[in-house]
Amino acid sequence: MLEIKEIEALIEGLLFASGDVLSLDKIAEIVDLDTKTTKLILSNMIDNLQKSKRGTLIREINEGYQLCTRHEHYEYIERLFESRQKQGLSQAAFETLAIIAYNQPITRAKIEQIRGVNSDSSVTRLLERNLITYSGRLDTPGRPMLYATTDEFLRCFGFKNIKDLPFIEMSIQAEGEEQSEEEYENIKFDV
Amino acid sequence: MLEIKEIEALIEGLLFASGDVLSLDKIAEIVDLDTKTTKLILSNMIDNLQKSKRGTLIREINEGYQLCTRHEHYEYIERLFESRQKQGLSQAAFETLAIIAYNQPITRAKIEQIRGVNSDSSVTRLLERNLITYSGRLDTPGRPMLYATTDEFLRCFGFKNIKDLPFIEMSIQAEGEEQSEEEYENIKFDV
Amino acid sequence: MDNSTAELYKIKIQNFEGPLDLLFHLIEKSKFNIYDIPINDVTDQYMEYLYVMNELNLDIASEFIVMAATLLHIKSKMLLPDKKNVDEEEADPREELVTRLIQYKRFKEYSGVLRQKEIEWAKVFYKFPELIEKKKIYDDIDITVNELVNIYSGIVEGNLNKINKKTQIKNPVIQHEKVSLKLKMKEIIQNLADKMFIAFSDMFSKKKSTKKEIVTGFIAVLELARQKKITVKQKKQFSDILIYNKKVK
Repeated sequence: MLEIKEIEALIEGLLFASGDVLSLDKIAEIVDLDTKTTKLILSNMIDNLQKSKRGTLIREINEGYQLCTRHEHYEYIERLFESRQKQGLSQAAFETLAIIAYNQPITRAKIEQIRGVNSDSSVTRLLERNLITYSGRLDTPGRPMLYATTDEFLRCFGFKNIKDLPFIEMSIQAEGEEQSEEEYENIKFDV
Repeated sequence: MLEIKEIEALIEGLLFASGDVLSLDKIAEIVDLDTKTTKLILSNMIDNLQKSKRGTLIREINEGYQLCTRHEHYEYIERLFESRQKQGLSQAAFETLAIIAYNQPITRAKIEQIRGVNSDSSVTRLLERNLITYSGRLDTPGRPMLYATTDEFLRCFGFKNIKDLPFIEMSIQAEGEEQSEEEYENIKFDV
Repeated sequence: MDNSTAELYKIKIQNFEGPLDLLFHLIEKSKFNIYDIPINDVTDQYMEYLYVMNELNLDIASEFIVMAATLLHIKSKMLLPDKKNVDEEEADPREELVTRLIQYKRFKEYSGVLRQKEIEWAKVFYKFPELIEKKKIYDDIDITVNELVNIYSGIVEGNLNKINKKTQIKNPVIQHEKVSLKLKMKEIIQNLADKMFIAFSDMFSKKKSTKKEIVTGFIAVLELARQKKITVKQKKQFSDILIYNKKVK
């Protein structure tokens, strides 16, 4: 049995060598502790790294962990790399992604219904970027495919898991004067 | 101008993101300090990491620097790179194994002759799984390789040595007459 | 074009994501109350927009036409209330449209949130995994000693039966093709691992290689080129083919 500081160092080494997201289960297995304890240690490490003046942070992504650099070093680190040409997503793709993220799993038909337009090309683009994936079929006639977001989505958008998606208290700007107080209170956008 | 702790964090971030050896010049350029000062900071970081209970170390390599894991974590980190092979052995592989076990050492050509089909992929699989091994060459034209079972084979079947292999009551000469006398002597179907 | 169509022309430049996007724009522009949309005005504006699109010979997506029909339907319903239900509290014919508009608006806002988050998290770097060869761990083999013995007895017996009783000669073993496409492809990749390029002619020893092997090799080269794993160059017709490692520029 290792000391706690030793375990922390070991976990850091594991995350470093892995480079990728490492599942909590795998870490727990290697350090030979139960997942609950391991999770506790990792939470503690996340906090300490966040507070510390250190070069890396630990991110939690869907029951896994990954080392990454700090936002504030972006401009410096960027200079190490030739411009990363990353093609951005179109407005249509962002809308489609938002609909999938907040309603997963969801069918193409439903996406189309919410957006009011055919969204096939956006769905294809998001699949290509590995931001969404197939996640089974709906048990209705035709058994349509369902789509859900991926871990890559969580990574790219900085979420720990799907529950981490921000909730917006939105009030639709209904600027017409006819708007009554009462009506305002009825506007709730629960996700 | 950044504070020293900030610079250290930044350098760590740079080394992390780079993944590779980063030259002193490049680091100095990015943190915007002269190389002498940068080198001093790095020497200090190397010492501190060495002394600390941390997961990574900085190595100096030919006027450059690289982050790496600690020696003492080797056995743990190694386990990250293990992949468990679920795939069992095929009937063809078992046949090949049985033939090798009862006729070792034996050439591929002979195995093929006994099985009646090309057995190269089975032999490869068995070599991969360390159930058989090369055991010299036959002193005939072409000097074909010979195969024999391994200690791992003995372990799998709980044998002490190859003589533990059950005797088969069957004395046959399954080969055609094209077989030369000499070759016949090499074929032992009964042990 | 009069002034209003000219103005609409400008709007179309904005490239709406769909009919809901356009409707929302019209409502916001005129500061209409979304819960009490003046359906006549909105429908007129919407139709005018489609009209201009048409005038400009722009492709109008079918969804825009469907929405136009929906708007006209709502308009007619509002003009001619259902007489049967006059006493009861009648459902507002606009209700469904309003629900859809609000739902759409919500996701449009969420898409903005995601956009922000992406910008923020694009500023973080990760490290590539260490290139350590995977060590394979095998489960124990699932066969007993008896089974192994039986397999062997089976083979031996089978071979005995194959021996022609009269001549005592075993039926000849069929010679199988020893060069598989897959193996050849693997071989080429392995050969290229530490080289910039190899010549096609160097892939085969002139004495030992059979025609079949050379043909298989050629097909392997074509297949790898198709998979973009190698690049192939030939200076002129019938000259040697050079096979380049894709990783080397």
